[in-house]
Amino acid sequence: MRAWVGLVMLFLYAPLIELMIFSFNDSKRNVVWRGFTTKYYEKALGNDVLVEALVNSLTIAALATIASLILGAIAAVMLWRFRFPLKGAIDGTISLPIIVPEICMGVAFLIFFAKWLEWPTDLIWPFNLGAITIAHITFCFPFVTMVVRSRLATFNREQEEAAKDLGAGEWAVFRDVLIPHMRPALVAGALLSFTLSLDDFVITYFTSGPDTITFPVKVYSMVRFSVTPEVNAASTLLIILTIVLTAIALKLQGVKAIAETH
Amino acid sequence: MRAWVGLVMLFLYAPLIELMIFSFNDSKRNVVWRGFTTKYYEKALGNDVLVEALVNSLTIAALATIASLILGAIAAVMLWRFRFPLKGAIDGTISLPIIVPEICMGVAFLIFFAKWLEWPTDLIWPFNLGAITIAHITFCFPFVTMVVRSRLATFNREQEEAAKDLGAGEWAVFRDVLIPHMRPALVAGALLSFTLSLDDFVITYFTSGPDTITFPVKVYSMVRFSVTPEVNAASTLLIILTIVLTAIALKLQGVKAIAETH
Amino acid sequence: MTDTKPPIIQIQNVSKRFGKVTAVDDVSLDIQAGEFFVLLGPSGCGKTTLLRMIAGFELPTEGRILIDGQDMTGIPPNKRPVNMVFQSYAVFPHMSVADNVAYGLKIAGVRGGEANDRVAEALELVKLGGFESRMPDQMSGGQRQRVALARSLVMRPKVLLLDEPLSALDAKLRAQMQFELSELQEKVGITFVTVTHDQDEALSMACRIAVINKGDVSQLATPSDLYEYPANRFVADFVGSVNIFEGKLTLDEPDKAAVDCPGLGKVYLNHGVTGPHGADVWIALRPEKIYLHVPGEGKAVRAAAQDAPEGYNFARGKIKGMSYLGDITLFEIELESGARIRVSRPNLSRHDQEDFTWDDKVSMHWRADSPVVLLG
Amino acid sequence: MTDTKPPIIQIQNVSKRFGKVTAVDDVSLDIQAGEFFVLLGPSGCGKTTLLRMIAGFELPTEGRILIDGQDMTGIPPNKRPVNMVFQSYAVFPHMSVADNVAYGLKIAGVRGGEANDRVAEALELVKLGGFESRMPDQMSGGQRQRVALARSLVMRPKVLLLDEPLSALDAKLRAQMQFELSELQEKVGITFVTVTHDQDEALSMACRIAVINKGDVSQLATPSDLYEYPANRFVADFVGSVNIFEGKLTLDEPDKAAVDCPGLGKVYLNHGVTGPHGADVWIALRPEKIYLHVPGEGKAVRAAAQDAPEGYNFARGKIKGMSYLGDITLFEIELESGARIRVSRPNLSRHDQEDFTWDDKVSMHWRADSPVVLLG
Repeated sequence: MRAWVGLVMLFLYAPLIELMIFSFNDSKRNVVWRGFTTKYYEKALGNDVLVEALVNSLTIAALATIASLILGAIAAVMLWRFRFPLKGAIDGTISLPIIVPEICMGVAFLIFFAKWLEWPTDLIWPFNLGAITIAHITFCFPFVTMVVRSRLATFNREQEEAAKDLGAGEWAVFRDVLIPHMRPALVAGALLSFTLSLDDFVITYFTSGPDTITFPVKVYSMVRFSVTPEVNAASTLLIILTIVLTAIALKLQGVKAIAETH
Repeated sequence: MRAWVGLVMLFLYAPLIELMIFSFNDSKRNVVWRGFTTKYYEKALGNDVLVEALVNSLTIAALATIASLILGAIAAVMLWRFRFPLKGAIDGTISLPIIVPEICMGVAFLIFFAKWLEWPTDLIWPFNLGAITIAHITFCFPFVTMVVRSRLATFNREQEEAAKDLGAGEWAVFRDVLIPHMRPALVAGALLSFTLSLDDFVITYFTSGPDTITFPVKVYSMVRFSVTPEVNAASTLLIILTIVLTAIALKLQGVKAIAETH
Repeated sequence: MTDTKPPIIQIQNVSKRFGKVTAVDDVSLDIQAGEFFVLLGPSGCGKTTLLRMIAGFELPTEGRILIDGQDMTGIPPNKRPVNMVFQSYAVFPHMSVADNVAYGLKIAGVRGGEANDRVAEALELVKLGGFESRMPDQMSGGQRQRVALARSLVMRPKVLLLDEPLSALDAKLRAQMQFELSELQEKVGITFVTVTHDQDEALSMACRIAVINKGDVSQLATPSDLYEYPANRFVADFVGSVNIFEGKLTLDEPDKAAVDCPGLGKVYLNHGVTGPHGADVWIALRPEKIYLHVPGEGKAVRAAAQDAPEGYNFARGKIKGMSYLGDITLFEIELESGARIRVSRPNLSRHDQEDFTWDDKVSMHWRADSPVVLLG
Repeated sequence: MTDTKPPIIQIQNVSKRFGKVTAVDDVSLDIQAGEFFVLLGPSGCGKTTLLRMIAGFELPTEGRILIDGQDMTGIPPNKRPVNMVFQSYAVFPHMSVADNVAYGLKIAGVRGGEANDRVAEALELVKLGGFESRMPDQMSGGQRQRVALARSLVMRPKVLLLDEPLSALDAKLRAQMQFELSELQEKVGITFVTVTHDQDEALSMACRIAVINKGDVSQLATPSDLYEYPANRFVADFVGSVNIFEGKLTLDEPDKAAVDCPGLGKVYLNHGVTGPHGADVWIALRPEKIYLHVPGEGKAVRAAAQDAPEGYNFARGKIKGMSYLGDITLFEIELESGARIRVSRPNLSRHDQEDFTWDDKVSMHWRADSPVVLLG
């Protein structure tokens, strides 16, 4: 039975393994192994459009991460700490962007930006990334909120009281006790947002203007044109980048915490 | 500050709210409200291709869910219970399909099915859904494994010993003690798989043949053609279906458990 | 504990309600400077709420609290001259021991040499010298508690509040810390106010104990007065082990009293009770104040007759349960009335515990100053 | 506990190693049919491993275990004529009380009227009649434990194994359950083997106790023998409170012995010790076997001289700590040698506890049959 399960898993992983291996294949076609080469990586990294797409992706991811972190952390602390009108409603709907199908999110943003706001598509860099960044914030910040909230749930309120008891005011409590407690969740939330933004295709595709491309969108258009080993190489780079970022998040917050977030 | 956060959130949710509201707008264009109607829902449900796509989506989701549930549960129990060679490696990589960017998964499957297996695209229904279903299993079963594992981590091994102590053999222990303990995780994992499969666009897009479409793919092609209120209606239907399924999962396993899975 | 100094803490008609639940009900208490004061009661009795109101974490619904003569109404926790040791210790996990202890000083603006000296002194006091750079997760529960103590003591508060300080420690460590806390309190001379549900802890550490029941002070007394002269059935039962029998007051003169208990027999006391004749009262009798005698009741009757009229302070029964605990043996005895009575007997010499066994018939007597008459 | 019947459990040279760690080290033990046997030891001493080997959840690395004369080697837990009550109770949360209790019968193929009767009988035994349809999450910890007991008792095992049965209960409930478990054992007549780290629990419930230390049996004896005649320092210290002083054996005849302890003074015993003359030994003296006398040492010397030569069994000191516990008072006394000794004194009458106070000079004596000489 174990062997059987092993075989099934191998089969499930086969496409990914094959994708990575054949990015090093010295052949234009993906089917037969012709020897090891890194030339398709050189080619990919020499592709100006691909590099521009990567820079765009990283820029969007960085901006979306910063905004998500701030918004998500504030939302988490407020939901944890305060009582206010509509709290129940906000609590229930804050994770909506995680649940809603991405195709629907994409359609919604397309209609919103193109039809409603008539958002200009001919802005100069980096302002042409605005619409995409806003869309990415929408689906990233609920993850930050979730990670930070689950961290806050483990906070011992007596620590806050101990700090006050020793003379600390509200701000000192926040700075000296609450922020240090939240730190691992903030780091994990940031890395999570960054990878989610970096990897997103559907929502980006619907919100990007005709001349604004990101790395996943570029890979998509390369595949539509022809499946070359260069696509394999670009995909492999993205996979490795994602895995490294996730591994760091895992290491920083422990396996359980990441399981709670993803 | 609360008001400010409220405004930001409203802005983030605006596209979704607008999408849903204007599916009831009695106007071909999405910009101005012309009165309430459900005619676009009637139109969407009368659209044979859209209905066929929905049937395809539900079929794929059902098949992928059953397979993921079996595979995922077996993997979870094995990883929890037994020691075997390469356990560490399998444990570390089993969640890879969750982490890998979907565009890369899509490319990998495209190369795998089209170039390597030369999977026939002209099979009759439901066999034409095979490639998509296999791809969906790949990204669904790790979620089932994760949910079931986190449930198993709360299992009190003394219950197993108590059953044995009372005369139960291995199979009786599994049936009478372990399965009842896993039940909520199995239900939640199944609902999660079903929604993930139902909502997937990227990977489906790359693995579907020219004549095989699913609901999200159909919505996508409708949007490419023209953004009509019919698209709004179809999207709203998909959102509601997803939210209902997620709400059931939440109710069955509690808020914390779902936070651990998503 | 002198009456010439004003009380360090005055609790005046304080009530606290959470919604419809009354946690503390019109309590008035004075705590003297320098005493080791204990709030004792079962869980949910309101004792922790009372402590938290002194610290300022809860606000009284009614009444007011004065610390060192100053009304604390409207003064937040960070401005009060008291410090608290929390039940979970609440040591800051991301700070070293020294940083934890220095935290209050840093907030107060005490820095440099003076801060270092005071931190070192506080750590010395709790026997944690040399642990300065240790992180809390490298310490045992007992050590973390010492950090919490040092962190509070370094502030030189007028009053130190302790919330169930020993409940998270194991039995051996708890006994040791009881001694150490008493010693520490004597050394620093700060008023300690401790909350506990453990009567042994309260009896062994306190100068005075307030027994709290359902938000109210049931009795306020020294440990020995509490044990020997409980004011009511709740205190008698909660503090120590006790046998309680219902009875009727048949005699009540200034120097003697008698109660007729259907369950136990006729009870004689060598002091008066201020109760109405014929009133329904309860007799409380501690297990260790009952003497067991081997069958043949002459001895028991004679012993009882030394300080009581014949026929009083004497009973017969049969041993139904025995619990040998080494230093003492507990007996559960069925009286002739069918009621059960618990008797404890010290095993002062090696063979004491062999004197009695299951199902033995025994007789008992007790001295005329042992029973307590309870009116409520 | 008769010697004519064969033992119900025979543990023969059993060792258990987990990797390099030896949890149980060559233990041999016989447990008699019908006795209440307790395995007592600190956490990690191997007592639970021993219990789990009897149940079959662990396999001995060496040696064998016989139950009712039958070798259990190779027999899995579900085929052994023993049942276990787990520390967490391990009640099945998705089954009603009746289904929990009926589970073993169902597996054994007992159904219908007989099963119902036996379930009802078992629930009656643990005082849970009427709780049949209750779900475990609607019950208190004490009630869940009763379900676990009933679930095992319904199987009518030859031996009932209990793993720390009372550790999850609060203090009052624990005391009550000690009585109830003893009563239950007597009623059903099944051999009980209980693991505990609580000496009071062991002393009060057991027929015999095996004290386990580091995987080995330190002493196997009845509760009173364990307390009065501990075999070594570990047992003396683990079971009850004790003062231990190092000394040299100066006299050892069949009917008397003497030990010179630098810390305590000269100790006289009215029985012989089988130790070499001049050997290094330890004297163990229980706190409750030391009598305190008010200053002026004549009384103490005279009391000691009743059964020991002059200059023996007598010491002077100063009260350094006091712990009033109501029925007894604990004293910590600094001897003239600088060593500390713990003395407990029952408060048999109301004013006993007023006799002594902090920093009083006191003298002490003890009887010649109180000290125990320990060779290891």
